[in-house]
Amino acid sequence: MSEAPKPVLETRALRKAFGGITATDNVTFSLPPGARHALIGPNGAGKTTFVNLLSGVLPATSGEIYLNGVNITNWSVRDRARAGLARTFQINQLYADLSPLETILIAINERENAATSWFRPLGSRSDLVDEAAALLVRLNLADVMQARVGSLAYGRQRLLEMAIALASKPQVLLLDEPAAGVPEGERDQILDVVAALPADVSLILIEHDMDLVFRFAKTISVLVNGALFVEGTRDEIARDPRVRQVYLGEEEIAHG
Amino acid sequence: MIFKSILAGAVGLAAGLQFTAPALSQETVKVGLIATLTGPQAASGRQKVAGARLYMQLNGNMVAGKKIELIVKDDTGVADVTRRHAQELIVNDKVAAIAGFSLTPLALAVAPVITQSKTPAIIMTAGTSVITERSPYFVRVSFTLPQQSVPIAEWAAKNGAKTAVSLVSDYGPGIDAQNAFKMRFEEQGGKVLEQLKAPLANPEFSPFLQRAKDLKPDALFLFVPAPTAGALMKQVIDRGLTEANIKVIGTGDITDDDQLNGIGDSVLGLITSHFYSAAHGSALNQKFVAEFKKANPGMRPNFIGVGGWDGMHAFYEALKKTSGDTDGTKLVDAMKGATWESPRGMMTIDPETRDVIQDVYIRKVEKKDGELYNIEFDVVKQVKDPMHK
Amino acid sequence: MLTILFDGVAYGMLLFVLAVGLCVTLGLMNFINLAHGAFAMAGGYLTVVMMNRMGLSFYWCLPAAFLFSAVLGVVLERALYRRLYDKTHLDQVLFSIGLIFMAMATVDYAMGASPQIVNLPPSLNGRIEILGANVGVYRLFVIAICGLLTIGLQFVIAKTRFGSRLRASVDDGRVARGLGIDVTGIFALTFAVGSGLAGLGGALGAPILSMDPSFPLKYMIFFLIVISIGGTTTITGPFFASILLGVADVAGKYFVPAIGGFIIYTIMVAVLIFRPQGLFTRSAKR
Amino acid sequence: MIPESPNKPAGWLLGRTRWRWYELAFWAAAASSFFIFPSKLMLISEIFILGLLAVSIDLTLGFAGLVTLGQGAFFGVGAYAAGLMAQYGAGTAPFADPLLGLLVAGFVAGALGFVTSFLVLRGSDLTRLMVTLGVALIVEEIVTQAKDITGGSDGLQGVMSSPVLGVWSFDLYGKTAFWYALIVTFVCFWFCRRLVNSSFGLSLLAIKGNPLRARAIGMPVNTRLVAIYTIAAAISGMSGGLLTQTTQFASPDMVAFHRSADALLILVFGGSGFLYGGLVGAVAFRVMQDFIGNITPQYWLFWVGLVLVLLVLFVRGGIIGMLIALRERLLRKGEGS
Repeated sequence: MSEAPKPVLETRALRKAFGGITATDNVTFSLPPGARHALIGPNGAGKTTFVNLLSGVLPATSGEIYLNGVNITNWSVRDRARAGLARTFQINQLYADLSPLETILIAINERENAATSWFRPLGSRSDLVDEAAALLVRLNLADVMQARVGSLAYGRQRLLEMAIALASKPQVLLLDEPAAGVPEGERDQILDVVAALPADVSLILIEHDMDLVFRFAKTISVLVNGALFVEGTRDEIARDPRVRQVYLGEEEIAHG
Repeated sequence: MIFKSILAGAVGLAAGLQFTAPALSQETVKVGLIATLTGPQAASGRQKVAGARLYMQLNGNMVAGKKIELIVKDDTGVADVTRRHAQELIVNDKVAAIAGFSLTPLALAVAPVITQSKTPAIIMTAGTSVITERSPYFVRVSFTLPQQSVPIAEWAAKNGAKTAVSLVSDYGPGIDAQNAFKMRFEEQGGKVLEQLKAPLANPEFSPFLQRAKDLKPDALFLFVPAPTAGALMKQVIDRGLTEANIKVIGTGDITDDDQLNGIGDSVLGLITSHFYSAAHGSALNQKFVAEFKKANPGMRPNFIGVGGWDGMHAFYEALKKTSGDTDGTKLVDAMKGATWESPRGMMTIDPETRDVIQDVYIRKVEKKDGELYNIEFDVVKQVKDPMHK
Repeated sequence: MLTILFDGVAYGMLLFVLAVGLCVTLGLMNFINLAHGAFAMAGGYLTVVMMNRMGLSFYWCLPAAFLFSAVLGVVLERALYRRLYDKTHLDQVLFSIGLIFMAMATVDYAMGASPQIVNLPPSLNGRIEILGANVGVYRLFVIAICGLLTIGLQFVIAKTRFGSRLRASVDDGRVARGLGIDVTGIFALTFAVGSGLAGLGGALGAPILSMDPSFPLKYMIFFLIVISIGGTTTITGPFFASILLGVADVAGKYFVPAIGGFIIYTIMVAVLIFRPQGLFTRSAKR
Repeated sequence: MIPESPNKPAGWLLGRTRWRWYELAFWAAAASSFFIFPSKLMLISEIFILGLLAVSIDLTLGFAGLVTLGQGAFFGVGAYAAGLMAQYGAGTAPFADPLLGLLVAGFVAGALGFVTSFLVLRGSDLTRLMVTLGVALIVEEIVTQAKDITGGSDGLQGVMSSPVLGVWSFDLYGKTAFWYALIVTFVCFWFCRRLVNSSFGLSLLAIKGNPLRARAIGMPVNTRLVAIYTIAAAISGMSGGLLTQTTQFASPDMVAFHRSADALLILVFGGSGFLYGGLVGAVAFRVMQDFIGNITPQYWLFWVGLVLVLLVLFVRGGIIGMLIALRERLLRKGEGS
């Protein structure tokens, strides 16, 4: 995949150390436009740290990050988000006291620079509200649009978490374990949403759930101990004996 | 739900108001006493209320056929509360006069109200000269700082002090005292080396005292509001200023009668000038002190207590003179020029300035009957405030 | 000059004893107890009562003040404070302001609003010459007591088993719990000792500072400054912060009396701007 | 509160910002207190002013989640700004105009708020509390020290504003003061209400709820906080200006710690995050003060302290929170039966 022209997102020798522990170790990685890429690895492999580095939640110790060829290593979370890099969180970061509609509006308002409007009441820009509502309909959240987020079932909160990221119309979307903790019955909804994401959005999926990974990803990277262990297409990774050993094997044991 | 809260609020407001709702009676003349009963100045408020109540207790509450009613309000030492109480007392309770005011800013805050409503305001404590100039309805029965400071400046100069340093609390009365002291001391040929000002809410005087000590003056002049005086005097002693041959003098505020015993024997011999001492020898004062102690166990009357007493006296006499007419202007006119014997000695309300003219005593702290007292040994008769033109 | 330095150190030491309990408990439970000054006031007023009403010696008052405030502290901690550990900082602030108000009114009711003055035994009065500086005996006594306490505290924290558990708990309460350390128990004990120290500080300060009901509010600001400059992870931080504050306050008022009152606040805000985690935290954290 | 047709989400959102009958009733009650309690006009004006100060704190605390212990600094700066305008402009018509004075008070306080807002962006709740407190203390020191301008500890005396709009002069009974304070408070409140009901207000809630998420959405969190802190400071300054103009003086205790503390208590008492909490709290607080103060003027602090302690221990969301909880319980009971 390194031969793909003009990657949207790129890292060069990215490193993050917490005291003596290296959580991300010299990761050089690139993501082509429209990618469906999965990042897998055993527990503690540094997947979430990597996402936090990409999204700017954590500052890198060394190395660089490029978005569309622009060095964004020292950009704030906010600037990266505005440049088209959106993410979801492994643990829901939602507003329990607001409704899904308002939650989505917050994101749309930011995107459209409508959030500084302080005089007109919320809802007076019906185009934005309609867009928010449409997005919620698309994600099967229409019926709870006006409910309290805190009262939603967990699976639906995960959907909302994704909806927020989508509302900013990102170029690159980092999905941090979208299905984590979702009960079996609600899982399909999430998979459907992931599968139906617009083709021009480049995706990085971090996931434990191998069903989801293999159903959705075209390319896969395996992180072990913070370093890039192996990269390849879905089939290559599935066949790779080393991966089976360090990762899938462990999974089987865990599942077995 | 907000409606409910409004209802609750309105009901509550009504409930709260019942307590202060005006109960008008033609036979009653009301006097509003605004004192500071909570906060750091609370001690002064209690003296004042005790003095005023004692006067009413001993002199009855009927004057010129009217029943006098005293309404006490706590202003917590905050000026806008003082002003609101004054306004409410005048507008709602229809008081004939207001009285009290423990600090200068509190008195100044009511100036526009009393001028507008033509209500006499009797100052029982606050001591900045300028107050009585701010409204023609202010009458003062307490004292002014210059009035107290000038005699001690003279006394110090006469008794061999060539140089002096002054240390005061940094607010109106303190600055007044400091300037009056400097003026008179330098008129008498002395030199004030430095005028130090400590913040009003200041617990630590030691750096200021150390500076005063290092300047090696012959005398150190002190003024702080009464409740702070105890702490200051402790530190003066502790700093060894007397051993360094610096004569510590001040206005009577620093040897406040109420606190003197608490400060302890180390202040023995300290010389101050003031208009009132609980040890004043007159028969009236002995009766006043005895009754005051009886009515308020654990308290000894001080100059604030006597201010409360005289404030009521001024009002009683004025009401007698007007034969019960409570018109504010008439009352103030009746007070102008009034002369009477107070526990402090003879006093007069200056008809021009409405400020107090009284004897100022030079006193020394001595032990009498196991208690500390300011014993008067010299007097300057009938001192006018030197700052009024 | 030396006298000023000396006075500043004495004042700072006193502040340290008054505030150290607050610093440690704040670091330990992340609980803002603005009412800490009320414990100091309790100790101060106990001294007043014991000396002026019962005629007992000042030396007896010091341990009594410590015990009294410590017991008061532990009772309040068990009864009230522990309910607030999981509440927001704002709740804690409001709660402790409420306690301050109650303490102020109670003392006012019981003891009157006038400042209470304590007279020292003759052995502590007067002044002596040390190293060319003319110093008050009582201030020397304050420095000696506070110095001993500081060394004692440092020893307990650095060398004893309790100390190491305390340090672990302050460092990371969750991990400490995980290691089986009884953080709650440690906290109760620390709270008691901290309150007791405040009481002792109140007793020591009574002859200098004079006690009145507004004491907890008047000194709250000083405590906050000590914390914000000294940090809450060690006791050396608050110690140096207190000394700095005492010396800066005294020297400032001595040399530039006109603006003396500003200095400490300015230091506090400057420190919070440039070192929001406190001036001495990093150096103290090794 | 009544959900409208769910397929019209914009209408639903708009509907929630509409004035409710109980809001109108609240303001009608406020206005009618003029006739119900004609003897308490000054006290009621003071309640409006205090309430407005508490509302301004609600903007930062209740909506943006910034704790502050130093709003008194802005209140006091506004008070002095208005006072100085009136005092130095006395006689020269435009400067002593109360409305101009109020605008200047708001502007000056807002400017101070803007400058100091950068201090509260960093750090934890604890450092914020201390920085805001520190700023207030410094302002208080400056006010006491700058005697030539502020009158020092004695304050500014005899601040006489011109008649409002050249027509209504401030009278002894406080009638003009009442209407003036009520109308200014209402206008400021209306402004705040629009503010919190706008997209901007929603973004503040997003920051309060979860700053990390807000940043990840692409929100300039710090800019928003600076903006709201500045606006709140300006409104505090206007409430301070109101107090100076209606009481005709300014004194250092308008900057003092107890102002900030009182205002914060009032807000928490009333319930923060509802905008009405500050106003309801101010009413309740003053009524309580009056009530207890009449029974025991010396020791009312004790009862205030006790109420605070109980409030923190047992009640969430202050008076308004309590009423909402009560309403929900009643509704649930209604459904159950």
